Amino acid sequence: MKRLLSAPSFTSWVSVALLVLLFIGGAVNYTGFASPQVVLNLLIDNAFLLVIAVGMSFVILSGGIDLSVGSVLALTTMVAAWLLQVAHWPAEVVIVTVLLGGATFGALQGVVIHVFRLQPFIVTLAGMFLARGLCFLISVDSVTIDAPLFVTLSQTQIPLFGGAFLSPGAVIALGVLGAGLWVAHCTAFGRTVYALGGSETSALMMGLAVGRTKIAVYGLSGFCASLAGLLFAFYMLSGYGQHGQGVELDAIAAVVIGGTVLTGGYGYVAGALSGVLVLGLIQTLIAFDGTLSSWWTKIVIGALLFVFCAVQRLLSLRKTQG
Amino acid sequence: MSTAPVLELTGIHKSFTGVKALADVRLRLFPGEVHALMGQNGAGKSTLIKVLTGLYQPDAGAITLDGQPTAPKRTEDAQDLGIRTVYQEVNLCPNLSVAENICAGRFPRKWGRIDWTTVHAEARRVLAQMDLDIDVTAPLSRYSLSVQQMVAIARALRISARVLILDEPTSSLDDAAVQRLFTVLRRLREQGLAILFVTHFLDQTYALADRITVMRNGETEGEYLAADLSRLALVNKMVGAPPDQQPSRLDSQAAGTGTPVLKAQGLGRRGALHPLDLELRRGEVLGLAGLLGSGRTEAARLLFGADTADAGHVETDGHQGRWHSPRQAIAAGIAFCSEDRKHEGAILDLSVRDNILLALQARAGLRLVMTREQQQALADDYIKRLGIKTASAETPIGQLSGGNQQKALFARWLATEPAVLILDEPTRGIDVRAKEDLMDAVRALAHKEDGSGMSILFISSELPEVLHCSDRVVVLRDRRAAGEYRRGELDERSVLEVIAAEPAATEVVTDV
Amino acid sequence: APLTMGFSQVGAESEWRTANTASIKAAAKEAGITLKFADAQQKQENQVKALRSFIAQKVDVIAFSPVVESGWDTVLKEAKAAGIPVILTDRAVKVSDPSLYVTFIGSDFVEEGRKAAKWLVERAAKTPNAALNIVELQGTVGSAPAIDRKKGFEEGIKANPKLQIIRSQSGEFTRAKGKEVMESFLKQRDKKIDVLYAHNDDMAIGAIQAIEEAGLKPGVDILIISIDGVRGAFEAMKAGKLNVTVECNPLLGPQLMQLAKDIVAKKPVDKRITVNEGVFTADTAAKELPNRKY
Amino acid sequence: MPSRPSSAPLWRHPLARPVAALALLLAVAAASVPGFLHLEIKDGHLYGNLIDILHRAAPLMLAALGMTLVIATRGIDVSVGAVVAIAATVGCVLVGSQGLALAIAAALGAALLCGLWNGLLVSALGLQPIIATLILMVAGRGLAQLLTDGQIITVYEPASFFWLGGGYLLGLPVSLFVVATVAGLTALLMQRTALGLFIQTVGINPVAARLAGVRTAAIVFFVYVYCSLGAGLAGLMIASNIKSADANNAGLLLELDAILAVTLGGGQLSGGKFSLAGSLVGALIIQTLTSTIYALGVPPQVTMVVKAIVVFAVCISQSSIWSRRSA
Ligand SMILES: Nc1ncnc2c1ncn2[C@@H]1O[C@H](COP(=O)(O)OP(=O)(O)OP(=O)(O)O)[C@@H](O)[C@H]1O
Ligand SMILES: Nc1ncnc2c1ncn2[C@@H]1O[C@H](COP(=O)(O)OP(=O)(O)OP(=O)(O)O)[C@@H](O)[C@H]1O
Ligand SMILES: [Mg+2]
Ligand SMILES: [Mg+2]
Repeated sequence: MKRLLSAPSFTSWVSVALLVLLFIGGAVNYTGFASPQVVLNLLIDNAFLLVIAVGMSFVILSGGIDLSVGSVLALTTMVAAWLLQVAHWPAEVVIVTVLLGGATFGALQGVVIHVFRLQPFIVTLAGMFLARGLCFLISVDSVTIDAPLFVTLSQTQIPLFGGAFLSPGAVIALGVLGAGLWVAHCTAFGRTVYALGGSETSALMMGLAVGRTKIAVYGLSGFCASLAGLLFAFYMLSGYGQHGQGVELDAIAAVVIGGTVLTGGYGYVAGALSGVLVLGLIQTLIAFDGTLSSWWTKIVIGALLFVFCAVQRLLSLRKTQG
Repeated sequence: MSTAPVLELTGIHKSFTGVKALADVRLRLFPGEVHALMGQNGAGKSTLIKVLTGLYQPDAGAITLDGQPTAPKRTEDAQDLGIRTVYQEVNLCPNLSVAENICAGRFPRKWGRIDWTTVHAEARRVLAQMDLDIDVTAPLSRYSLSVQQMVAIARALRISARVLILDEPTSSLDDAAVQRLFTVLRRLREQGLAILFVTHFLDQTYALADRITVMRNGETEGEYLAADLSRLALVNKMVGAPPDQQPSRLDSQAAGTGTPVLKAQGLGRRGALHPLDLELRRGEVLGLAGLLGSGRTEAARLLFGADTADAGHVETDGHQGRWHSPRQAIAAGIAFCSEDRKHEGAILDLSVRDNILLALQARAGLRLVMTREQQQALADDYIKRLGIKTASAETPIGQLSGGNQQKALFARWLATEPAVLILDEPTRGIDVRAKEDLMDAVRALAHKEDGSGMSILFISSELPEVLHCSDRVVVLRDRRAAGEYRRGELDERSVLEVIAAEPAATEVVTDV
Repeated sequence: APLTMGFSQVGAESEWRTANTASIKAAAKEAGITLKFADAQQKQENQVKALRSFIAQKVDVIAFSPVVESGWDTVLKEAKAAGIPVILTDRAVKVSDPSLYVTFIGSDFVEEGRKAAKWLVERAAKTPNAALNIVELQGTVGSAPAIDRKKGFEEGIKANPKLQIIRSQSGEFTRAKGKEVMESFLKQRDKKIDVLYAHNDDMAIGAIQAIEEAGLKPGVDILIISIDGVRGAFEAMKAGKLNVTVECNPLLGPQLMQLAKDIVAKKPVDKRITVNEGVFTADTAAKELPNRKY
Repeated sequence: MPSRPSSAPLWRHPLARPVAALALLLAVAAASVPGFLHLEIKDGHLYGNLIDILHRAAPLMLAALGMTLVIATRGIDVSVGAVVAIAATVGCVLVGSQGLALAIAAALGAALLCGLWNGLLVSALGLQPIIATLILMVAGRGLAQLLTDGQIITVYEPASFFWLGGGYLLGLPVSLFVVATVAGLTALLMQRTALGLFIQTVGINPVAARLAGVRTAAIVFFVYVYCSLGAGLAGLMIASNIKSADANNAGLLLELDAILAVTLGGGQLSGGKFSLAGSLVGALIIQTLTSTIYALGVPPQVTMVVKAIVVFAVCISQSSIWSRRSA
C-alpha cells in the first residue's frame, strides 16, 4: 500500500479507480449498461478524441497548448472529402496527403511559435480560425464520402468475444496511444519534451534541441489531429466544416484529467486514455439515463466532472501530506 | 604549458539595453590548465561565459578554437565543439530524474530506444566520482540545491570534452565535496583539458588554478600566472585598489547574551529533521554547521514555517505553537533568506525596488507602506549600503548578476527589521570583499550597544565563515543536533571532527 | 410493456428548439411512451454516441433530429442490424440506402426560403418600378438551415432582377449578433436598405432594435422577413415592426408519437411527412398571437 | 500597474505595438470603406462606426480586464461566457418583477457566487485553473437555462434597464462610462494598494511569494472573484443591449476573445507582468477587426480566414525578435 501511495503514477491509479467506480455506478442503475459493447463503444466513439489527446499530451507536456486541433480535424475531413468526391483521387493517396498536410500545418505553427517567440495559445488560436475558415472556403455544406475504402473502414466490425466488436478506428487509436507511450518514455525526443516543460531556459542551457523539438511537437499534434480527422471521416463518412467543434477543449480536459499538468513537464501520455474514457463515460451515463433535459445534461456533466476532479485531487493531496 | 591556447576570445563586447556588460574582453584557455576567472559581483564573468557558449551573441569580438574562428550560435553548437559548461545558477530540469538530467542530449541507446539501465548506471558512475550515492531515478526537485549543483557538474563531466567551464560550481558545496570535485578536475587537467573556473573563494583559486584572469567592470584587468599573483594583489586588482592596500577590518564586539527570543522545542518533521531543541537569544549570532544533508536547511524551514513541523513547537515573544505558514512566522518577527534564490527568493521579472519592498509590503497587507518616493529612497539606500551593482532600482532583478541578486534579497529581509533573521547560505555567490562586508553587517546587526540587536541564525557551508561570525555554533549531523559550542571553544579542525564523528549520511533518509 | 423511444435532440440553441423538445416530451407522456432523451449539444459525434447507446439499451424505436445531413450510414446500419426502426425529425439525411430510416417528419428549409421569397416577390409587384435592396442575416455558417434558407430564398427572387441582395453576413442565429451586424449594415451609406431577410426570428428581433436605434421605422422604412414563427416574432408583427414570418412548426411531438406506434405495429407509413406550416403576416399576427405557446 | 522608466523611448513602451496595430487596422478600414470613420450627431448623441466599435467592445473589455488579472497569476478562466449567461439571465428574470436595483444586485450576486466557486476550486482545492473553470463553463450555461426553461427571456419593462447597455450619456454610450469607471477603479486599486505587486509576484514565482509572506491563496481567490464580477457586469450590459437574455448564446466564446485580447495587449499567459490598458487595446483590436470585416462585406465563409490572417499578422508584428534586431 505504501509503495503504491508513493508511486509517481499514483494520481493515474486514482483516475482508473474512479473510472471503475463510475462504471459500476452505471451498471447498477441502468439496464444494458454492463455489456462489453458499451465499454467498447467508449473506444469506438472516442477514438478520434484519444488520438488528438495523445498529440495534445505532448504539446502540454512541453509547456505549450494547441487550440487548432479541432479545426484541423474538420479541415482534414473536408479536404479528404473534396479530394475523394470532387477530385477523385485514390483513397490511399488522399490519406497520405491529408496526414502530411496536418503535420505540416502543425509544424508551421511550431515554426511561428519558435521563430517569432510567440505564445502558443495565440498562434494556435489563429491557426484554429484559419483551418476552420479554410473548410468553409472549400464548401459550407457537408460532403458525403462514398469511397469504398472509407466505407469499408467505416463499417468493418472487428469481432472480439460474445458478439462484441471494435472498429478499425478504435484499433488505430489504441495503436497511436501505444506509439505515443513509446515515444514519450523511450526516445530522446520524448524526454526533451519533458525537459522543455520542466524549464525551457534550462533545456536551452543544457544544449537540448529546443527549437527542433518544439516544432516537432506541434507537427506531431497536427499529425494526430489529421489522423483523428481521418478516423472521424471513417466514423461519419462525411467532410464538414462544423465537425469537431470544441474538440480542442475536450482534448485538453482529457489530458489534464489524466493527470498531466497544464503548465508542462509533469504527467503521462497514458493519462490521455483515462481522461478520454472519463469524458466518454459521463456522456454515456447521461445517454443511458435519458431523462435529463438539455440544461440538466450540462449541469450533470459539470457536476460529474467536479466530483471526479475533486476526489482525484483530494486523494493526491492526502498522499503528499501523509 | 606554453602551447597555443585551445580557445581564445578577443575584443568581446556585449551590452544589454542600457547596460554595458562586456567591453573589449580577452580570455585565453590553454590545454592542461585550470584557468580561474575572478572578479567582483557584476564584473561580467557569467556574461562572458554565456557569450562563449552561444547563449548570447557578442556585439563584437572574435572567438577562435584551435586557431579557427568560430561563432557558436546555440548551446548545442558549443557542445558539438567540445565545450561543456556548468552555468552559475543550477540550470537543470527539476521534473526529470537525476539520471536524465545527467544524460539528456546524449542518451545511451539500444535498438533505437533509450537504454534506461545504462542511463542509470552511467549516472551512478559519474556521481560516484564525487562520492554521491543517491537514487538517480528520483526527480531532481527532490534534492537540495547542493545535490543539484553536484548533478549539474556530473552532467558536464560525463562526456569527455576539450574545454570545461564551471561558473561558481562550488557555491553551495561543503569542503569535502569541493575536495572531491578538485580531485576530479586535477585528473581532467592531466588529461589535457582546458578548464575555466569561476569562484569567489581565494583558497580554491590558489588550490587549483594555474592561471588567473581578473575582470573588473566588464573589462579584462589582466591575465596572470597564479604563482606570480599574491592574494592581496588579486583582491586589489579585482576591486581596483592600489596593489598593496590592506582591507580594513571592523573589529567585532563581544557576544550578546540577551534573553531568548526564539525557542524551538522538539521541533521535527518526519523524513526531514529529528526533533530539535534550539534557543536563539537577543543580539546573538547562532551558527549552524554541518555537512551537506545534515538538516540545516530543514531546520531553518521549520523555524520559519516554510514547511510545517509534525512534532514539537516554536516559542517566541507571545506565541507558542507550530507555524502553519511563513506569514505567521513573519508576523512574529522572523525573517528567512532562502539558499535557493532562483526558486525561492527572487521574483525575476520585477524590479529591484519591488523585490526589496516585497516582504515589508506583504507583512503590511494591501495598504501601501510607503509612497513611491519613499520606496525609491529605501531601495537606493540598500543598493548603496550593500553595494548592489545595478543600473537602477527599476532594473528587473533577473538582469542582475547572481551575487547582486543575493544582496538584494538580503535587503528584502533587512527592510522588515526582524527580531530574528535566518540566513541560509547568505554568502552564496558573493565576492570576497562583499562577503566580508556582509559578515560585518551581520555582526553589526546583532551586536548593538543597547542590546536591541537582531538575533541571527547563520547557516553556511563555509566553516570559517560560521566560526568567524557566530557567537555560538550548533553542529548538526544526520539531521539532529550533535553539539553546541560557544565562540572560541572550537576551531575549524575540531568542528570538522565533531561533524565527521560518524560517517556522514550518504543515503537518502526517507523515514526517521 | 410500454413502448420505449430513444430521441436524440440537436441541442437547446434556440427557442424554437426548446419548443420542439417540449412538444416531444409532452407528447410522449401523453401517448404513454417511455422517452429516452439525449441532448447532443450541437455535435454530430454526440448524436452518434447517443444512437449507439440507444442501440445498446435495445429501445423499440429511435428518432432524432440530425445535426447535419451527411455521415449517418454507419450508425444507421448498426441500428438496422439491431432491428430498431429509425425516424428522422425536423431535418433530412443523405444516406446511400434509403431503407436505413423508415420515415422523415419535419420541415423543408429550402421550402421555407422559397416561401419567404414568394411573399417578397408578391409585395414587390405592388411597386413595380422600384428596385429593392435586400440585406440578409444568415444563420451559422455551414448549418443546414442557413444553407437551405439561403438557397430557397435566392431561388425565389432570381426571376425578379429588381430584387438584389446587397449585403449578406452571418448573424449566427442570435439576437446579439443579428443586432451587431445590422448596425454595421446601417452604417454604410452607399446604398439604401429596403428589405431585411433574416434566417430566423431571433436575428430579426435583434436587427429591429438596431434599425430603431438608427432612427428608422422597422417594418415601414425597411421591410423585414424572417423564418420560424416564434412568439417574439408575433409580438413584433403585432407592433408593426416585422412584416412576415414563415412558420417552421416545432410542435411535431404528437405526430411523431403516433408514427412511432404505427411503425412498431408494422403499419405502413409514408416516407416523407410534412407538418402543417404557414406564412404569417402582420395582419394575422394579432389573431394568432394568443395561440402561440412558444 | 507595471511601471516604466520614463527615459525609455516612446516606441519601446509596451503599449506601442498594440496601439500601432489598432491604428493600422483603423487606417485600413478607413481606406477601404468610404466613410468608415465618419461620425455624426444623431438624436443628440454621436453615431458612427467608431462609436459602435467602442460600444460593442465594452463587454469584451470588462471581461478582458478580469482575465488580465487572472492570467497575471498564471491562471485562466474559461467560465467567463457562462457567467455572462448566468448574470444576464438572473437580471432579466428578475428585472420585470423585482425592479432594477434588486435585479442588478442579484445578477452581480450570482456572478460573485460563480467567482467564489472558481476561486475556491483553484486556491483552496488546488485544481488546475483550466479544469476548475471548465466545470463552471459546462454547468453554468445549464444553470442559466434551468432558470429560463430554455426560453429567451425578453424584457419589456422597465426602460431604465435598457440604459446600461443602450443608453447615452453626454453623447456617448453609457457602456463606455461603465468600462471607464471599472478600468479606472481597477487601475487605482493596483496603484494605490499593493494588490498589483502581489498579483505579479504570485504569477511570477508563487513559491517565493509565499516565503515572502504574500497571501497567495487570497490573491488567487480575489482575481477569480474579480473576473467573474466583470463578466457579470458584461452579462448585464449584453442583456440590456438586446433587451433579453439568451442563456444558450449570451457571451458564447467570450472567454476566448478575452484571452485573445489580453495576449494582443502584450500580456503573457505564463503570468507576471500585466497591463490593463494593453488588454483594453487588445479588446478594441478584436472589435475593430470584426466591424471592419462587416463593413468590407467579406462573405461570412471567408471571415474566419481573414480573422486568422490578421491575428497572425498582429502577433508577428509584436514578436520580441524585432525589438532585439533594432536594439
Ligand atoms: N540579461 C541581462 N540584461 C541586462 N543586464 C544584464 C543581463 N545579464 C547580465 N547583465 C548585467 O551585466 C553585468 C555583468 O553580469 P554577470 O552576471 O556577468 O556578472 P558576474 O561577474 O557573473 O557576477 P556574479 O559574481 O555576481 O555572478 C551586470 O551588471 C548585470 O546586471
Ligand atoms: N552527499 C550526499 N549524499 C547523499 N544524499 C545527500 C547528500 N547531500 C545531501 N543529500 C540529500 O539531500 C537532501 C537535502 O539535504 P540538504 O543538503 O538540503 O540538507 P542541509 O543540511 O540543509 O544541506 P545544506 O548544507 O545544503 O544546507 C537530503 O535528502 C539528503 O539526504
Ligand atoms: Mg556570475
Ligand atoms: Mg541547505
